[in-house]
Amino acid sequence: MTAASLNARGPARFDAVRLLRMLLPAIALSLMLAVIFSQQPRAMSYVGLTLLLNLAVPVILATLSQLCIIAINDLDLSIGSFVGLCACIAATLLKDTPLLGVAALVAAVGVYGLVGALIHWRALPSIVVTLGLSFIWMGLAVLILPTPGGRAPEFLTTVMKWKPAFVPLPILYAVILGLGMHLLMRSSLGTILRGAGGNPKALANAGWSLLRARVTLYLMAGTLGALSGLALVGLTTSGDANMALRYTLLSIAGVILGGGEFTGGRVNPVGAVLGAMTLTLAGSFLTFMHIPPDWQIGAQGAILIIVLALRAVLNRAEER
Amino acid sequence: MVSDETALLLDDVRKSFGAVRALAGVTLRVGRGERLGLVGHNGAGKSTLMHVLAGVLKPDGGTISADGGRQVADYDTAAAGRLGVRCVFQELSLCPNLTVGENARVLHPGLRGWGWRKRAEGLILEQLDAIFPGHGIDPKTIVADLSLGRRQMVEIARAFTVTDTPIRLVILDEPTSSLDATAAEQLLSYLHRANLGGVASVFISHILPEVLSAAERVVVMREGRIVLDGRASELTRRIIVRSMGAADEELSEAESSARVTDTTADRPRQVLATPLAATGGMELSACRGDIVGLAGLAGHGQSTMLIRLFDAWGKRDPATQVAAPVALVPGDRQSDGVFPLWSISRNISVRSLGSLRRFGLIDPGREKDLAATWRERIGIRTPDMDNGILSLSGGNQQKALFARALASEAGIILMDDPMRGVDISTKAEVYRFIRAEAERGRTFLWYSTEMEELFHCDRVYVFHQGRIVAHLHRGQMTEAAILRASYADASGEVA
Amino acid sequence: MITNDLPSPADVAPARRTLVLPVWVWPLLAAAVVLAMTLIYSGGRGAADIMSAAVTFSALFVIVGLGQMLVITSGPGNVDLSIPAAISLAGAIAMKVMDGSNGMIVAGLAAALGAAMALGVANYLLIRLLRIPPIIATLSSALIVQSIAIAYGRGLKIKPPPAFADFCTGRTLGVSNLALVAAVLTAIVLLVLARTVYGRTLLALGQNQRAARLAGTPVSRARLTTSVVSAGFAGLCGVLLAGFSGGSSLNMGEEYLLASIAVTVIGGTSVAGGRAEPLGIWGAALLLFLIVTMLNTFGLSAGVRLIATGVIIVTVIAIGGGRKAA
Amino acid sequence: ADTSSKKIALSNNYAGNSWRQAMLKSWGTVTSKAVADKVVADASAFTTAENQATEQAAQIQNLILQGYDAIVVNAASPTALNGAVKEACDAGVTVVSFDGIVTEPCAWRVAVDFRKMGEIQVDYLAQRYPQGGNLLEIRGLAGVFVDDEIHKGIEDGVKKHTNFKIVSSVHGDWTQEVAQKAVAGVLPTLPEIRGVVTQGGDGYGAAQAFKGAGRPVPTIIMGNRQDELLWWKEQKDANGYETMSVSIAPGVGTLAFWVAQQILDGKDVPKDLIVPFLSVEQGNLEERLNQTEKGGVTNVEYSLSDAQAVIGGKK
Ligand SMILES: Nc1ncnc2c1ncn2[C@@H]1O[C@H](COP(=O)(O)OP(=O)(O)OP(=O)(O)O)[C@@H](O)[C@H]1O
Ligand SMILES: Nc1ncnc2c1ncn2[C@@H]1O[C@H](COP(=O)(O)OP(=O)(O)OP(=O)(O)O)[C@@H](O)[C@H]1O
Ligand SMILES: [Mg+2]
Ligand SMILES: [Mg+2]
Repeated sequence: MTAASLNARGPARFDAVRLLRMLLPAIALSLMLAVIFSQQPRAMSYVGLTLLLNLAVPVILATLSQLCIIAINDLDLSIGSFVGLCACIAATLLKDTPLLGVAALVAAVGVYGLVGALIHWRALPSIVVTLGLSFIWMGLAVLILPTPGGRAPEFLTTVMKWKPAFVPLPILYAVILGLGMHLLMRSSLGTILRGAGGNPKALANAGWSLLRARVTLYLMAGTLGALSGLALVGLTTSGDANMALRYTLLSIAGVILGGGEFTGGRVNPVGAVLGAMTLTLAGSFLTFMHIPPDWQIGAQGAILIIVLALRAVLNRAEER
Repeated sequence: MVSDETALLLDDVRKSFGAVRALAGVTLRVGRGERLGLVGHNGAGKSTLMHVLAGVLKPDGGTISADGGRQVADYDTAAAGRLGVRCVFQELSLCPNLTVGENARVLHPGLRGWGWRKRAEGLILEQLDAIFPGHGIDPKTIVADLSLGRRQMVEIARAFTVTDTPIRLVILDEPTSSLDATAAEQLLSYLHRANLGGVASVFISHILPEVLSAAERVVVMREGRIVLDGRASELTRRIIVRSMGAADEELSEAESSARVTDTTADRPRQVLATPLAATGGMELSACRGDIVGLAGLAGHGQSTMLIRLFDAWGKRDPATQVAAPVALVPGDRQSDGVFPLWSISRNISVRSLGSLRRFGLIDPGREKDLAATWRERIGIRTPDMDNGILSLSGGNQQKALFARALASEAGIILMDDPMRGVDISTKAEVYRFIRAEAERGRTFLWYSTEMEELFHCDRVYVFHQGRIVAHLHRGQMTEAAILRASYADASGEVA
Repeated sequence: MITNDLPSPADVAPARRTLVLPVWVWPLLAAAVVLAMTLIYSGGRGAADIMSAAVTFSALFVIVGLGQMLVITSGPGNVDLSIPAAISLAGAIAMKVMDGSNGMIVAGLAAALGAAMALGVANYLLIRLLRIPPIIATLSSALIVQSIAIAYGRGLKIKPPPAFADFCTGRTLGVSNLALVAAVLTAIVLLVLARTVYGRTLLALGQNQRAARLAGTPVSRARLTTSVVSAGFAGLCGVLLAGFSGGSSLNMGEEYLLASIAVTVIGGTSVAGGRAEPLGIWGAALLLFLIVTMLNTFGLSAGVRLIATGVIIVTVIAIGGGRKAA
Repeated sequence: ADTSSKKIALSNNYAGNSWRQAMLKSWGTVTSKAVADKVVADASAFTTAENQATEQAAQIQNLILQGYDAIVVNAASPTALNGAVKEACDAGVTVVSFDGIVTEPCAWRVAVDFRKMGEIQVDYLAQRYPQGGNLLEIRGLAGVFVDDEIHKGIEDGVKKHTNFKIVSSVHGDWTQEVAQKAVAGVLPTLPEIRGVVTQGGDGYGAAQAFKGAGRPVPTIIMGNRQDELLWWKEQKDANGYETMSVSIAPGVGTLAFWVAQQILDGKDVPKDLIVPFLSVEQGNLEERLNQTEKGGVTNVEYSLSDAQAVIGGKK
């Protein structure tokens, strides 16, 4: 049959392009590391890799949080200030009155779930709701911690400063998070959640509740966001309301870079982890490249454009 | 193997979408292990009936009962699932971002815990092997990567997978539309075997020989009602087509209203589309004043052809030559036509904005006049053209879309099954209108799924699987000829 | 067809007689409420002065908001995050080219607007050619423009030419000139939306891009125009702001990033696209200014102020945005 | 010890205002001369793309890897960089913070007494107006350390001089346009204002707001910008307007550079150094104004001997 033979050839070509696209973050990451290592050989060590990458851990968590939201075709513009709020809670309440701190974190995550429900019930545009929400998180953070300070609870610093044998800590965490999220998204529950983004109608036809799927994903996002705040405080040892505003953009870019798409439930946790690490490293990369101070800011924009444009080119190749 | 036991009983089920009555009181019994065939024209209500049966749609009236008359209250997807009713929907309902195995999981809440993936993949693979031996599908593939035909196989196989609840009834809504002949054959023979195991099936298809061989009993639907119900062995293709087609007297009326002269030769050519390299088939051409019908079953490339022509205006494309401005009358109002936030008048003027300008600005006076003129000419029933477009009934919305295209300067009007939801008297008005406009030199390309509409055309091209397989002139245009060409199947029966 | 599809009486029922207030009235009403609360607290002092300050400062938000509104109207997911960069760059270019001399005002204005509109074209190309999602495309281009602004202006605050400064801070018939400029622009945008091919195309495009294409409207051209106009309005705001506040500074655009989106959406423009409310922007800009004034008057802390802002945005959306689903 | 082979880096979190631009410029002038004179081998400046502690922490960690011997930091947050700073110290890198200082004990601090900066504004007003009066306070960016410190200083001052009262306090986000807008908004509801206390840089905007509202311009404490000083000068010439200006010289970065160089040189330098803030009085206004670049900020660049004096004075 001609149709069958056509099909047989089709997927093979698609796979090559798809593989390239999937590997794009890994390739970008290795390229940057290669340049950094050639500029500064001593970065190629246990300590070097730890220093280069440990601030990627909270970014990875924030990116995975964003991934949960994007999986159901929404967008979260509040994750940055939410991470900041959780960091402030950790550096104050959690340190001084652990019970109250835990309660506050749980409540914050709960609000995320409620927002998911609100968005579903009223069919609201998630972008604007989370934009408003970002002001609220920010305000709460400033109320809790009017001026930077507080102290990270000991256990958080221990967790983030731990020096495991052989594998640098950030790489260990990246692997754990990437694999963990990958397995979760591949689990029987994760399959349903991704399906809700892929074809909501089919899922509803099969008798699943879309409301529950959305709320679950928002709760997962909130939990990961809170973890990101805790990790951040563990690294910086103290809190600051303005600390993580940039994570909003970073997390979106990380998911997209990692092979995710804004619609269709297409997300790739491992890719997102690599994407988050690539973006964190992009800043460092520029420090190593000795770009003139005036252009250091612009170069970040240029890197974003180049990587995303490359992805678009590969996407288009795949469409053909 | 028809048993007297009832698997499911629909009693006087009614369903309307706004002004469209999709089901006008249908009573249907499916026996345990029975193979039922369901046929009818596009829009006859087959899918709607099956949606009700699958619990996806709540009927406006009527009851559903199972197991010897026990009525099921609150019949929904969950209830259907508990009863063991499965459905292969007409529009694919797999999640394209999931793998084949994962899609099986979506159907089975019980598939979880350790090793669920292996079980799900085993389950679907087993069914695929049982129904389509030699299918060559890896259950780890992502569905989006599969060809349409293979996706269809997966969806069919998925409907037959069993975990906890035994299957009572499987609904197959045009399952063979994207299967090749071999796979279709395999499916039919599997249905025979399944029904021996006590599973009932409802098989919907436009390919009549298929239905006749697949089903023990055939039900024909027309305009939301069952018009024929009989044993397959006692029915012929001719009887079925007759019962679902337009009545003979309507046909003759249409024919008499049509122009008899056919002077294509001396008029300038407006449209020429040669087949694209991959597809083959005949070329399509139309001259000034032509009304050319595009026939064939739904989704066989007619709309794609219209879009191709639409995009070609003003571009140099040797395969698709268009000599005059084009305007399109979409049939799918919701997704292709109506601007829901706008008034009727704005919805009409949007195609003619350029000519409504005075000193560079759209002149509200002229816009009002335009709207008033067309309200008059095409008879849009509204107290005020400044009312929102959604305040109109479906048929009148469609008239507004006609007005949009006809009011423009376009010399070629493309019509993409434009009569959906339009009532019979309006249709008559519009037919007359199209005829008059054609006489004034406009060219119409008219895709229609309704047989009687095609008889208002001068010529008809019949589409099958993206290609033009027949070109029928007025003299050759009979319902039988068109149907034969549309149903051209693997046997290579081409007019 | 056997089914009778004649329109039922309900379908052709006359327009509802109940009085429906235009969407843009609501933010204005909310602004009035906030003003009233401020005045109650201050014992009625300074009503006229607050209003006059509010109108002057809102004008700048209106100008930027009009551009953002056009972008948002072009459909879901469209938003311009490069507005702050355009403001800073245009302000810097204008002040440097004018260099305090009255004779160079026109040249400075032209250079600044030209640069901003070039940014608009660049954004369009990033989004359409490279298919980068608008959010990320405009943010990336903003980073690059920020670098350009730094390298170009060095953060020096050059004074505007006296005539230009006088114009920006001055009043005509008791109304500030900035407000008059914004009012004229609002009128033009209203006219363009209602009575030009571009305006109609934009509104159609926002409601249903596919239908707009099939209705034969020039979709791509409208997208390009929108991108350029948004950047151009931001540039104009930058120049006026520099003239108003005695020179440009690198960070003067920062507050317009979220504010431009907020005034547009609170003003009633639909995030789903296709519905623009230029007049609503006035109400929303006044509302935001008066909220700050109210909270400052009440002496509330920054945290509470942020929370109030967030709650207002979520409330307005939850009430107004869900209408379509209902 | 010889520092000619040593490398010093500037880690900067923000470049988006005139103060930071002046700081970077001073750094460039002073350090390029130092490199040319072979005092140090390298003195590059690095600015993060976003004004974010997380980015700056990553930047500091990279600078450690690049083998800088000392890192001079203007920090995005006094505390959020502590983790990275500690890593630097552990790696044997000297960290000197200035302006935006860090609280990590292993680092040096070239600090301005922001609290004092707030307090002396009220002191000055109290000396001008013994009868007291109403004050309007213009604050900076919420949640940032400097803003809180200066605010506390002003509160201290008001506690000391009880006949002064802060009738309103607005956030100007250290952006003149925002400050002007906020002041213009509250002004109509306020009683007569005797003085405006600021955090530097918002004086001109406040004056514009008063002028716009048609109210008499009170005594506005000025900051460091040329336009503020120029406006003051014009008012002084026209009607004898009197006020003062307090600010930090952006050149304080160069002082921090020399401090770092001295530490690398093996000098014994105390961890906390205080630099005087820059104040302009009625008397030296013209002189200061002449030294200030048009559109820039008043500045002082420091030399090695200045640094030695500051270090010595502390011992
Ligand atoms: N969701 C809906 N909203 C409005 N009208 C609908 C909807 N679904 C179906 N209809 C209308 O109901 C009628 C019956 O549609 P149905 O899909 O049942 O036809 P069908 O017999 O399955 O046709 P086909 O052979 O084309 O699949 C049609 O006129 C159709 O336009
Ligand atoms: N946006 C900001 N983020 C962090 N620190 C800032 C910011 N703006 C100002 N600062 C800090 O405030 C102090 C002095 O700022 P000041 O307000 O005097 O600057 P300026 O000269 O007024 O600059 P501009 O008017 O351009 O904002 C310095 O410590 C500076 O680092
Ligand atoms: Mg159907
Ligand atoms: Mg300032």
